[in-house]
Amino acid sequence: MSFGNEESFDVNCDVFDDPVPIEVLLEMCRKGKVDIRDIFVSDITDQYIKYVSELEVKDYDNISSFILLASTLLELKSNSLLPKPVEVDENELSDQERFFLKMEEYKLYMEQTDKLRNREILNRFYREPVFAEDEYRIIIKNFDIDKLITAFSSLLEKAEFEEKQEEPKKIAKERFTVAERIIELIEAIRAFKVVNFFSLFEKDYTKLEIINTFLALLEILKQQVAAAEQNGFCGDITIRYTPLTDNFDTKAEEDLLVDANGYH
Amino acid sequence: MLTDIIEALLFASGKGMSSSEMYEGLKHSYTKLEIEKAMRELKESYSGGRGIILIEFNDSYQFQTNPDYGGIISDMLMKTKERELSKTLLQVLAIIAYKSPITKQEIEELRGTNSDYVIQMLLKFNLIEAIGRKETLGHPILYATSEEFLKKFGLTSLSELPDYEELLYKIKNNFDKYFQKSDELYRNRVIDTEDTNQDNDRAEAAAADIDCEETQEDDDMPDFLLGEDVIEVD
Amino acid sequence: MLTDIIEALLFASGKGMSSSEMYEGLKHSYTKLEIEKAMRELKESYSGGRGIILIEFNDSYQFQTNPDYGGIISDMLMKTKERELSKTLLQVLAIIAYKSPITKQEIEELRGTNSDYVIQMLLKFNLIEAIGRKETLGHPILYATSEEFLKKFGLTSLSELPDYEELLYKIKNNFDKYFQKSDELYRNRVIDTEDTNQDNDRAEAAAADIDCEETQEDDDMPDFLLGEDVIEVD
Repeated sequence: MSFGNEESFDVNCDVFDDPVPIEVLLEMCRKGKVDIRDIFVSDITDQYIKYVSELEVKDYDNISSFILLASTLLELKSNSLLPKPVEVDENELSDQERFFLKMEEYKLYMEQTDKLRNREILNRFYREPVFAEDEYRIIIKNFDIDKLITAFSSLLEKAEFEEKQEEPKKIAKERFTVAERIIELIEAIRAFKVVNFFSLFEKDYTKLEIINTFLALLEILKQQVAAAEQNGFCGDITIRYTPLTDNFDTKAEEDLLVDANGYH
Repeated sequence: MLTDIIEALLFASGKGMSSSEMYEGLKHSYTKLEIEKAMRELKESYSGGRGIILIEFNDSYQFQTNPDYGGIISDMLMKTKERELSKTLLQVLAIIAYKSPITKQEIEELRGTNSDYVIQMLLKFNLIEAIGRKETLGHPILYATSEEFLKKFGLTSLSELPDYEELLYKIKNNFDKYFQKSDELYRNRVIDTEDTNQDNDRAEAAAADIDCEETQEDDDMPDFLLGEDVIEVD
Repeated sequence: MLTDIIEALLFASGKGMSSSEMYEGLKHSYTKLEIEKAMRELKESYSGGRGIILIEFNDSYQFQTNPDYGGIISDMLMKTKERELSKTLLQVLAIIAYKSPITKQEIEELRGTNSDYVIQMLLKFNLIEAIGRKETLGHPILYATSEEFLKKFGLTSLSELPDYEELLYKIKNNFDKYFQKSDELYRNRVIDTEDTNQDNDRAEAAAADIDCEETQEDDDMPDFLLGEDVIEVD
């Protein structure tokens, strides 16, 4: 199930839910039935200054915004009492006009807020998408016949080389990487359902192979493809397939395809 | 049947699916007209008092539980019920909805107070998103409401907002005048979407950007807001 | 309506919900009988060819997409990643292209390593297919490249593969010596196509067969990792 939001709204937002200065001022106008444009011929400025002076100082930043508005109010009011300057640029709004416009605009948004509140839908539920974000299909592109031939030739050469070797030599190189081992192990576990750790080695095993196999086993356990239990101290480890949690496919595909990087 | 296929698709998708996405995937077998007809039929049948309803927003469709049963569902399936948005969040959301695209600084100028916290909360709730940067000094981030916003308020598009046309007219013809710095009207703004990473989690990217932006803007800010840190959300 | 409430609950729940859970949550308003009746009605209406179906298992109910539309759904909704064929896949593909029809065991002997996964991948990508069974002990599946392979590599037939004759000559001379166990030349093989199910999805059939085959071969193999010790191709 998914909530309407990834984040539920059950967060304490009220901490910062105190009204901002302009809201306090608009509320005073509403209560006093004073039109915004009549604000300076009313006692709203005095009311507001009284309000600010009695504010409990919780938060200096907040207080300073109240004080800023108070000083703006005082300045505009004192200007409005003075005779108006004769010359005002046609295109320039007066500070007072600018203030009124802003108040009127904010008032409008406050009204819309109430209308939005009526439309707010709580407790919507959606379904999780069937495909998770990390699931994907692999599309093979860039089919190149030359690469196919090169890959094949390298195999041929290797085979010819093998042919020339009179006696098979012991190959010191590790016979499989951890990544290959993971894929082999998964195949084995899927096929046999239960596999014993000791049975994963042939007679001529090397230390490195045990390490690689063990690392592969750890990765498989991490991927939850299988579960493992040890039969007593130093005993064999039984690896049991856990089909319900096995989601290795896409990752393994990726691993297998990643080795394309070394090939050009 | 096409309606069955679309029903299955919308159900599996979980997210909203636009009719153009639908068309793109089905065009080999069906015409646009057929798809549109099937959508209408489906919307018709998932409506009314049913438990599952098909909602439409921004020309996208999504299945949702009927809000009428929201209470009983959260009682049975959730630990908590969803609470209403706080007044402050709703207030700023209203400003963004009607004035978008809008920068944080413009919101702050209007509100007369620092709005980092509110914007972060709205981003976190997925109700707004960063849609680009304003082509002006400092390239501040422009915010707009998201699809989640439309869904939460049951709107098919922003134009369904209460008094939308009227308000837009007023904003353009009256209120934008006091904004000396707003060189262009909001709706006609040049938005530079290039360096906003649209693929990554927008909210996070934007939230991270807020920090950078703030550092840049510090010089222009009034003293009392200088060095203001982002408020911790607990 | 009770069916609407249950519809909403099952949709929101996502997972299965048992009728007793349902009863527990709704018992203040509805009787067990009413709930069971509503469940039956709901199950009835979500059945048949619809996109969403209501399945019942272990006395639990769950909505799920109709599997009939599984293909189109994953095509449209699952993200895709583009990849080039890896060296490993290319090599095995080349072996199959030049030496087909060929069994898994022969491929493994050539490569010196278990090739189940690679073959499954090539089947999955539709680049190879099972074309029959070899008339030999255990009747192992014979693989060959598919039409898709020719199309993807831009070939009209296998004989267009570069230096085909020359490569084939080399293969005969080198590999057949190397391949002591292979009793016949590849091109002259008798193919028994009878018991390969050509109608079903070949890839899946073959993939499933791999498992069976492995189990069959198990007796002959001292260890499931047999064939591991020849050479490493890299």
